[in-house]
Amino acid sequence: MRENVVIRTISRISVPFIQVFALYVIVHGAVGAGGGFQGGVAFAASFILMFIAFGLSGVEKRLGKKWLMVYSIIGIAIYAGIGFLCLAAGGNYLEYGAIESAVGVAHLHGYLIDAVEMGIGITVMAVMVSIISDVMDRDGESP
Amino acid sequence: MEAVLEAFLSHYNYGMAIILMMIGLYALIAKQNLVKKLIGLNIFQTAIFLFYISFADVEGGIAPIYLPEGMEAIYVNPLPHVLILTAIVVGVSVTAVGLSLIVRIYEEYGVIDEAGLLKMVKRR
Amino acid sequence: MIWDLDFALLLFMIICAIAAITVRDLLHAAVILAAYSLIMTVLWSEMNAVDVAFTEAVVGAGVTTVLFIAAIARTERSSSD
Amino acid sequence: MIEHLPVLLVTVPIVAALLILLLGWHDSRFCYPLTLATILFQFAGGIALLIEVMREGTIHYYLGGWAPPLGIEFVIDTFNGYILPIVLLLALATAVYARRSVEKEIKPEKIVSFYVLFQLLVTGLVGMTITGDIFNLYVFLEISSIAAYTLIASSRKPRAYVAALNYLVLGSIAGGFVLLGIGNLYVATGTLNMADLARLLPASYGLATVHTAFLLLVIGFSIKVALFPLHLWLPDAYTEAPSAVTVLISTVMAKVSVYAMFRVIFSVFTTAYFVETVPVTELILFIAAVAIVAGAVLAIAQEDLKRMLAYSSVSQVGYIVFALGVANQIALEGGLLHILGHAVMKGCLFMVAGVIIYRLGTSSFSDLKGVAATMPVTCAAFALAGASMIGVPPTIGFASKYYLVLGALEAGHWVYAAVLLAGSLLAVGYIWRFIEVAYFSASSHHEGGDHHPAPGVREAPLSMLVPMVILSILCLVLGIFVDPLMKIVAPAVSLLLGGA
Repeated sequence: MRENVVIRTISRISVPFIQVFALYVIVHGAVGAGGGFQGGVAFAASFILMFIAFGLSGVEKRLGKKWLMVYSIIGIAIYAGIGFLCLAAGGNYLEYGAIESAVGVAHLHGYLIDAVEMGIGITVMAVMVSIISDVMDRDGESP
Repeated sequence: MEAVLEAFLSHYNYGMAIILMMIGLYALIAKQNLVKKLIGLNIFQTAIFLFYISFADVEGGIAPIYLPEGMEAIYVNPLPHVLILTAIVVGVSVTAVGLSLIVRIYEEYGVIDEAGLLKMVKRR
Repeated sequence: MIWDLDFALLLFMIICAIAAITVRDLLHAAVILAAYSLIMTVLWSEMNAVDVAFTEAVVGAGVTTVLFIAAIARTERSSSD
Repeated sequence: MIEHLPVLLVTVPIVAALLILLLGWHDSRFCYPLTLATILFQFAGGIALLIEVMREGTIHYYLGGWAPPLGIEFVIDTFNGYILPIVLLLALATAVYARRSVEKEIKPEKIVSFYVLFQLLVTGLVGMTITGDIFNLYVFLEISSIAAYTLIASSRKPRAYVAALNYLVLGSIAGGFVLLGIGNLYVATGTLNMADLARLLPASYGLATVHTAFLLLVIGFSIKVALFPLHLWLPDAYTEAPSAVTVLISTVMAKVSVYAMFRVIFSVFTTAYFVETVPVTELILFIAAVAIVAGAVLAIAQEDLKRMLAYSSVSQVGYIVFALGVANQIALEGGLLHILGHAVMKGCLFMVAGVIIYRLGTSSFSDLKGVAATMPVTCAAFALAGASMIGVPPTIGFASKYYLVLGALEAGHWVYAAVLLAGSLLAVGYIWRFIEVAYFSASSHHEGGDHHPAPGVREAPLSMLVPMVILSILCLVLGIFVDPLMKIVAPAVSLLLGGA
């Protein structure tokens, strides 16, 4: 891809904003529009912007393709782990109230929902980025 | 006349959704180009989503967002929204799988339209 | 819900859908599909489905378009029909 | 822990799939034992649930502790309690069988993702079987379908990509129809829980919305089960997929789709609706009869073993749907037996085809002459499962067809009973083709054809042989001990006919 100063500068500026916004969407999901999935995709979109601006290989070197898989596994582990914690606390799967009453902390379920959303977000981000880089990947040449 | 207008105003969403569905299905079945087929698939799916969102909508309702204490409002039905979120995820995964299959087919046969593909498959 | 706006958006969507499946250049088709998704987003936020509109904006107009463009870049751009 | 078993059956495999991904990266040898262990766990869980259901009655599990109208519910009753062990038994057999076949038919770098997707496919199907929420059914249907498309495309043969894309297009149309049908049901009743739907629907049986929903759901599932005029994706997909995948999708996936169709038609709409309100049974019977005959005739016309078996699946699906059309106790017992019987025997037959491809590299009839001399056990397994496919008396195939014919006669469908028998005769036609080629044709090895099965052609490896032989023996054993089996099938049928 040709060097393009405008695209690179603009994306260098806007990527952090997109990422902060994505985090806001994930964390704010329980009370407003958004949630783990949307935030995760928005986060992935920031990487897609980087793919387009800086080419696939440069970004992948920094991100690490293996790490993407690890991220997705961590995300699912958070989600399933909280689910299993609920089982251990004597409730049904993902019954947050069970943990809340077992630990004895009020309003814990809000944080648990946030944690689950975070897990979903991480997984979605990693999976989306790896799908995109898979489809784009063509012997180092980017579209 | 009034009644006709009334019926039209309360149902045009569904009519449009059905038209979009038909456009999508037509592309899915009649178009030769494989990428066009997937575009048709996308249109077909979004039309179904439109159908769901249309019946979730309530006259004078507001978006299902948590309001501060003490405020009252009629919410639109949030359940179809949640269902459609899931369906959108499914849709994008199907699109991704389909496109990567098309890329593989192109690498293997060098064509992405159905007639040419049929010829190439027969020849091998 | 403002019904004339609604109606106009739906008409635009149908025009976009027909255009997306008729243009010969696939890259154009992909971009028209992105426009279709964006109109869909406006329509849905106007129908009070903000969550779905959000997702459609990110997924339909963003990720799907990138996927299509990436796939078209690796295959052919022109289509016979 | 038994009360949490339903959710564990779905979540543990997903975690295991990720574990396979992680460990498989480190060393791909971990994949196989992990997959096997997980499916073994699921199988044990399925059996435990069946025993529990037979003893205690229907099990309900509320996800997240939310009661049905709000939350998603897993329900295990006698019907899916019966389907679940079948699904997992075949998945287990396929998992054992897959190892060697995968090494040969899939690129080495894709083996890890093969096992992950295999696990996801089985999990999706298990989810489809045990869920009590109709939208959840759709989600699991799509999960398993996406896994299936990718699995079909994982073959080394480039034609598999085309087959997978065809399947993807038709499968997505089917998925869209199902989604639309579910939307219509929701409009009519305001609930997605199957039991609630069955309770609330009778009030609105006259509405056009409900008829539309019924039609859309039936068409959607008909594409998924490959009922005759909608079977176009099936032959290519089954033929081009790697052998292990063919075994899995032809047995398990097809059966779960049939299960979903039965579940929606009987448990959501109830017999009263589709027999009296919208009398479609005649139409279904006619389509099923056409499917039985046309599938078998097309199967006879094929030149390739795997493709022939694929068309035979079209024919056999006709038998199961036929039971739906008759809709009386005896015929449905036959239909449910045929779900089990066809899964077992078609699994065995496709395993034979896979073994032959493993050893000879082809499954075209012209290359298989005299194959019985070098692979006696394989061909014997084929003969036994083939006999069951035809319906020779002590086998499971006989039992199911016997009940089907009895049911058709009881309902007064003389012509259709004759069609069932004709289907059996046609089955003789296609099964016999392979037997003739394998046993009674002189070996072509010396005639200088372009294919030379080197002296290396010998009996299949043990890990492929064992599941195959076990399945073929099961055809016989299940047929002999059909009476204890009926103790499970009969309550399932009464449950279906009794509504929710």
